[in-house]
Amino acid sequence: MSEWLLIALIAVPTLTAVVLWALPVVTGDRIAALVGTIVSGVLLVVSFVLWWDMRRPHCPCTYQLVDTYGSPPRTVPGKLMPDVDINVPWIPSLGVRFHLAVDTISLPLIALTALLVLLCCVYSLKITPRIGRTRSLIALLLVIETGVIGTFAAADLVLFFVFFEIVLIPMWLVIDIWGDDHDRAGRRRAATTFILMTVLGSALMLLGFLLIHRHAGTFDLVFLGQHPIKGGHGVPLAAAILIAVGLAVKMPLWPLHIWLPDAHAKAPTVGSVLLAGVLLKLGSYGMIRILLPVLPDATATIAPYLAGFSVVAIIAGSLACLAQTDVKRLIAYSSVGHMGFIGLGIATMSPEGLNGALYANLAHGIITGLLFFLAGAIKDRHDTSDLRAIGRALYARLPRISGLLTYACLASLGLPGLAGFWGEMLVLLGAYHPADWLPRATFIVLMVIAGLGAVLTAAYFLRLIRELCQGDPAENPPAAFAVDLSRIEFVTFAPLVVLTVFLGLWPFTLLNQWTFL
Amino acid sequence: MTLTWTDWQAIAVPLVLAIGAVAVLLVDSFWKSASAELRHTVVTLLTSAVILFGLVFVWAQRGGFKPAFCQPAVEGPAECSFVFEPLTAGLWAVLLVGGLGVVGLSTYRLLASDVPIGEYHFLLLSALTGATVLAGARDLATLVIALEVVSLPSFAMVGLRRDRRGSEGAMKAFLVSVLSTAVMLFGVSYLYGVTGSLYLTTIANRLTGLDPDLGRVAFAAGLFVIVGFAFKIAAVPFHAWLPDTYVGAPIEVTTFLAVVSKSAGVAGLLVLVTAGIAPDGSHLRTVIAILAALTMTVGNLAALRQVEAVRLLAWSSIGQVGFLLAPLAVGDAQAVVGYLAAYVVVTLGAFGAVAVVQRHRPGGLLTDYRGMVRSEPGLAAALIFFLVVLAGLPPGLAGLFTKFAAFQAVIDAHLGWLAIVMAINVMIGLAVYLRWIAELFRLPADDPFSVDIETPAVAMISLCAALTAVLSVLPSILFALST
Amino acid sequence: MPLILPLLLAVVLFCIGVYGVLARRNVITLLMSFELMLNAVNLNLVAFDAWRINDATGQTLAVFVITLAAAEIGLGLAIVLLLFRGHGHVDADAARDLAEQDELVEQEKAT
Amino acid sequence: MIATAWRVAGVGFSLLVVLAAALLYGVDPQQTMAGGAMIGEDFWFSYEFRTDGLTVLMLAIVGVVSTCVQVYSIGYVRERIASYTALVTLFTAAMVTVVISDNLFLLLIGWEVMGVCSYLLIGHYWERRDARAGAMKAFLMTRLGDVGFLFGIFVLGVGYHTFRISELGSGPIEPHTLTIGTILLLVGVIGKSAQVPLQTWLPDAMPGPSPVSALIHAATMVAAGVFLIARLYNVFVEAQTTLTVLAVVACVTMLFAASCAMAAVEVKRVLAWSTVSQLAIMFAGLSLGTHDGRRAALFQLLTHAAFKGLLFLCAGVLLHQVGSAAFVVLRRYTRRGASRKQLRVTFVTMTIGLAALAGVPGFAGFFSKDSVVEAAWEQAKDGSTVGWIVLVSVCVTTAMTAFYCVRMWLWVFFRTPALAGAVGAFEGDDPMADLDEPDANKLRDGSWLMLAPMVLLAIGAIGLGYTDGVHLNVVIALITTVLALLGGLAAYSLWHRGADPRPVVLEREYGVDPAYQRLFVVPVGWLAKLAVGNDRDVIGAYVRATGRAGVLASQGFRKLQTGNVQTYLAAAVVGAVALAILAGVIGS
Repeated sequence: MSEWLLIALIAVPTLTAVVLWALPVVTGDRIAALVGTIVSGVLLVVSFVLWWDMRRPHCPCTYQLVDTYGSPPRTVPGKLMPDVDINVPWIPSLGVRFHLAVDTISLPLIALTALLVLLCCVYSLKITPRIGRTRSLIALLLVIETGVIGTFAAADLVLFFVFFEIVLIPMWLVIDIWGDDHDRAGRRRAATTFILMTVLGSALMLLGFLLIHRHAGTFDLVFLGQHPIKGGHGVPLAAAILIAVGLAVKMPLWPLHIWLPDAHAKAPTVGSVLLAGVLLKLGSYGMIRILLPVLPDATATIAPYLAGFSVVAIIAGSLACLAQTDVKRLIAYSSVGHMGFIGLGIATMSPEGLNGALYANLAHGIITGLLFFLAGAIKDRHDTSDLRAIGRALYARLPRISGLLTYACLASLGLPGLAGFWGEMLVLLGAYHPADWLPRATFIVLMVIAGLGAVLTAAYFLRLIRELCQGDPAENPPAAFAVDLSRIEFVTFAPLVVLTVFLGLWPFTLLNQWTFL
Repeated sequence: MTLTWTDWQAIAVPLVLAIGAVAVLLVDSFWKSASAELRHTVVTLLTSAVILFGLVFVWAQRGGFKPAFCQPAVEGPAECSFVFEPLTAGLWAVLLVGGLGVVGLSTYRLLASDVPIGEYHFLLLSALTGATVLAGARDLATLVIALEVVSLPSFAMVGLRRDRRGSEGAMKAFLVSVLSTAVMLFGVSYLYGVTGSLYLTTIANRLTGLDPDLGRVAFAAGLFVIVGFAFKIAAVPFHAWLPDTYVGAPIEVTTFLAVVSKSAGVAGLLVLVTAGIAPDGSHLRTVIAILAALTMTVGNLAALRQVEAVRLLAWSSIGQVGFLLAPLAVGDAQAVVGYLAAYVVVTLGAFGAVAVVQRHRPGGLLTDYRGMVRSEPGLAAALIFFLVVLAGLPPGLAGLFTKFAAFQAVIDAHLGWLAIVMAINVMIGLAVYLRWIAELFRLPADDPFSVDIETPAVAMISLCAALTAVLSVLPSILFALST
Repeated sequence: MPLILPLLLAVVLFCIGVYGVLARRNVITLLMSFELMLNAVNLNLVAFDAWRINDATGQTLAVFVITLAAAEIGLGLAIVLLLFRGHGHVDADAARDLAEQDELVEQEKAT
Repeated sequence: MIATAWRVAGVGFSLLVVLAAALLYGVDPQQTMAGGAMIGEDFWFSYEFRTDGLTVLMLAIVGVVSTCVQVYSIGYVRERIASYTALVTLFTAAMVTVVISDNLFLLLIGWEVMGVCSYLLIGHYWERRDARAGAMKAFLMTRLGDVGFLFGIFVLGVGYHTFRISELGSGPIEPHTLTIGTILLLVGVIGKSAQVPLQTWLPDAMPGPSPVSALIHAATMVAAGVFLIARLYNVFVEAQTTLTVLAVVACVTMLFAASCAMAAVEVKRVLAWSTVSQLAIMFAGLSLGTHDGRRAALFQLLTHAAFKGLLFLCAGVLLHQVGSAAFVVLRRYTRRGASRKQLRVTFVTMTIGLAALAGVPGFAGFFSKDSVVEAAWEQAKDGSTVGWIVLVSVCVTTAMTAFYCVRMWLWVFFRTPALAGAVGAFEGDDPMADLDEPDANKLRDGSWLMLAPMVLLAIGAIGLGYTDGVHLNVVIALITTVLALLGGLAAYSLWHRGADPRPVVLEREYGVDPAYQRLFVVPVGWLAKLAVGNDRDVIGAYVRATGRAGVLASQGFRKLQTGNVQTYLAAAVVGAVALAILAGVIGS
């Protein structure tokens, strides 16, 4: 039963996309959006059913843990402990298997993906990019959903790679076709930079996978998790570096983040939401799922550098935000900072840091999704996302939207009581208390710098609120067409707002999923 | 004197192909009473039947081992000039599928483009004969002769339209090829001089025990032979003839060059490498690896700014050859054949689509494809699929996995630097195809391409697309070809 | 006769051939240069065959090469004829219709 | 409609807090918890709550002040009522969370939510530039402190293997871990309570609505710092170094803030600085490390809540009626005691508040301040340096406090005989002052909704002094009274002469703010430009250069494709030779 649900999660979106494309052009964009909404809604339900199923006591996680290790080491981070398991040979001569498995690390992310795609489809019911062609947009979103969910569910390195790559071309098309319609060359460049950098990264990652295969003779994540590759130098180190670089492009970590601001800024609203909310998570998820459990020793070797780059990302991203004049670019750069926190959490290799990274993953997906929705709403109303062109005093012109924007900004800067806090807090705690084999002094220094980065994060969000929401309404009279929060926007934003509060006030539901870390 | 023996089944396919070639020529020459259309149909059917026979034979005999023209050796096992073995079967399958595809492609444009039908099919079958012999050849003389049997008909085909562009293309291909033959033969002569034999196995055996001075000579000789093949498959820096010839030839012939001729060259080189001219650890493999790196980089880079569809495909095929050479450099026949198979199917499809467009838009510019997703969704979808496979990204899993196999071969052989170069080239290659795909998606188009596509073309392109889709879902077929 | 003399001669012949291919413009001359190169190969083969006395493999291949050369020249002359019909000359370096067309790039940039 | 609902909810919630405090009074301490997750093998996260005497005291303060503020706001706030009331309620709720939490992270949630509420409320008038800037500054500086606070939680939590407040302080811990942890917590406290060196945000937060200032200064935000140290007193007592640091910070702050208050020319700014100074007195009490010190500090917290809340509400009335709280404006209304007569209740309650602040005997502030001095004297008697420092500082501060209280009282409500109607001490800012006499008849005391809370708090400002039982040390009382008298007399004599000497250094508040601006804000701006430039001109340049190189290479290869077959052949021959040489090099 669960197996079929998992297969459905991956296959249904693409099949729906094919059906949508097969429909005649005259079918209408509304119907396409409706179909997308229904399908992704069903998928959301399915993912929750799977998740619910897993929380039952029959989960074999604990005994398996004790089984393989007499006395477990302090961390067995990210190791795949499959609950639902589909495992059939695919390309025997290359050692590739079609192996899907999910556990409590991947399922929340799958649910997040389904949620965000659902919201994007709902949003598209009423609000679509000016160029139209909504049918194809919805279809591409669904294909992206397949890729992302597949990546989260893959238990074979090659399968992971394949799903990882599936999202690229659809995303490229989304940016290239539906992107910023004032800047044709810019959106083309942004889309191409995005796809080329990611492809290069993933090709390098593939080299790392092949090195693992050469060393261990298998691509199977479950097996590799149980028999990690020892040794922190030589081939494992090379593999770890290659994989880390590949995933760091996706994540993105400084200095490989350069594609991100353009891609986010030029993408349409739904594209930005998915890009920031879901696609960036592929990188961090890969690190948790592959680097840590498969190459623990090699990861330990590179962890301080990973942490260092993450912290640079936090600081550089935040500083860059301070000087941005474009709302979407600013939010994009804020993602660099937040993903830096996640990278730092992973690099600590400690349960706290990993819990934090996982939590921050979800929180960032929700909050940044909301932020991009709001930025899109503002951009739609002003036909630009340039702060100077939009003007100030949005509190007076669009009180509800700007109020929500303030809320989302506060959530994003890690205000305790909202979702962003727990992840960052746990990451910093992890950095204070990293795994035993890591240089603690280094990590404490990094923790302090990251803490200052948190202040900078607050600074740029407050600056955004000050430059955009506040101000003298007399100097910025309301435009005639500016309608405050529409009903569809309310429906789309509400789940994210509610989840932000819920995750902020009650982190235990999620954290208890990851006690095995 | 020495005794030779032959398993005639081994050479059945080349023989039938040769007989078919003659038959086609005769039918076309002496059956003047029939209309051109009828003759075209008959000739096409005849050619297809011959090639299909070959395919059926390969299918029936896969996994068999049949030597031909063998003689007992002074030392070691018998020396054979020609062998049918799983590797041969795989290569033949690829070559014959390519040939069949070209025949199919020729059905819907040949008459209009002023190409003599009988000669065309005769030359095609002759070249296929040479190609199949090449894939089974196990001595240098057979190898050289077979290579010439592939090459010479190809040039004739390039010039078959007897126009200005065709003659220039033929001339360029011819001159380069002749030079390469001379260089290769020069190498062969030294290889013979050093080892005293033309049999690949014997040469391989004797090369191992050579004294260092002669070893250097043998190395230079091997280099010359490889350079000769490098001309044929247009590896950089021996590639410059290719774009000009591709553009100059009729598009069917271009397809033939890209599919059959190139595969034959790769097959020959593969035979050379795996049979022992360049054994594991030999510097000749390093040379091939360098060639691979150069070829893929230059090919992809040059394709980056092309504005004509055929020229872009020409340069990108150079890039693809670079990727083919990478597993070849480490002697991984399985990866090479798999890659070749996917490349052949997809190239056929891509050229098929281009042929449709070029028939109505002879300019052949990328801008002719603008907005095709709306005006010709089916054709556009197929073309995008082929291009994505060539780039090696999902949903083109056939391309992805063949590239993956190439990576795996290279990594397993500890050629890290080559793997990095390949990774970079995946990116450049993607950039190349994306430009084209972007044109297809670009809306609104002033004058979108929209025609009634001929039924044979639809059938042909759908077949290629379907085959590619199957290979994408079950890539293991690709890698089962040569085992 | 030591082996080195015919080998040297062959190398010289081959180099002359290469020079001819690179330096002469007339395609007919080019074909003749190729003949020189192939003959260098033949000389090599025969010399090596004489050096190794066991069988006649080299000579056999030499015969093949001669045949091959004939075939090539035949086809080559046909192509030269075609070239002449199309271009009105037989200069190898003057046939440049198929070079990269820069104006196309300009056109694309314009759109 | 929504606004009304929110108002009812707000007042109701505040009353609920008062009710809770009343119900909990005298009940035995209790603990409970909700939720929970184990992270790794070391840390248990959950929401733990506790109630004890301190909780009840704080709940009472918070409840009463917030009720007063909510009621007062009904009359005071006119626009954006819903968001305002909601935020004040949230603010109160956050403080309640801080007070009842038994878990450091839960406490941190309340702690930072207060920060963000104060940010939003200070920025309530977001049309005004100073409000925007002040709000941002308040949030950033407190957040900077909060990061330290978070790290302090880590250090202590990891040190004690628990994040539960009631379990902290039990169990072995290395002394330096304890010191580092408590000092980091202190950083958060300093930020929240606006002590030196993070003091500059509080005066700049004054553009916010006055009731909010009352709430922030009297019962919530800034008081949270004092509460926290009182709550973790058993931990802090173990760390002598931290207490010494706290003492130094407190003493420097009280003198610094009092001197700034002496030179401020705006009612709310004077009150803000006085808050900083009074908080420092509480910290000084806490830094003594004795039970008496803690008790004195909490006593001071209690009385301060009453009189400072009162004073801000009074200032609110002034602002409400006059439109400004600057001395120079208020002075225009002093002709024939207009402001005194028209704003009778305000005048009386404000006088009571100032008296309490200045430590006039009999008023609440007098008793609480004396208890701090007394506790310090107890320490100083035993030869404790900290005790002496605190003692002297508090005494000096007493005099300074009396000075600025009297100064403000006189300048705001009375016309100085020396300069009847002439250009006076504050008109340097405004040369047109006193030329146009404002119409003082329009002044009205606020509605009863505004006045009732003031009266209530005024009663508190008098009566709360006696709640602790009157146990006067006569000598100390005498000394502080004399000092206060001296300060007051000095202020009176200056006022009488119509002079208000304001040393430049004080008026500029020691130039701390511009210095911070130059030291931190400007460099961060540069760094931000650097980061953007780095992305654009370094990393981006590499990416662009890669693309450009690809295009150039492509064009180069196109150029090589001349169409001349002999070039191709030559290239091939050269290539073959190069390949042979390359292979030879690699081979050898």
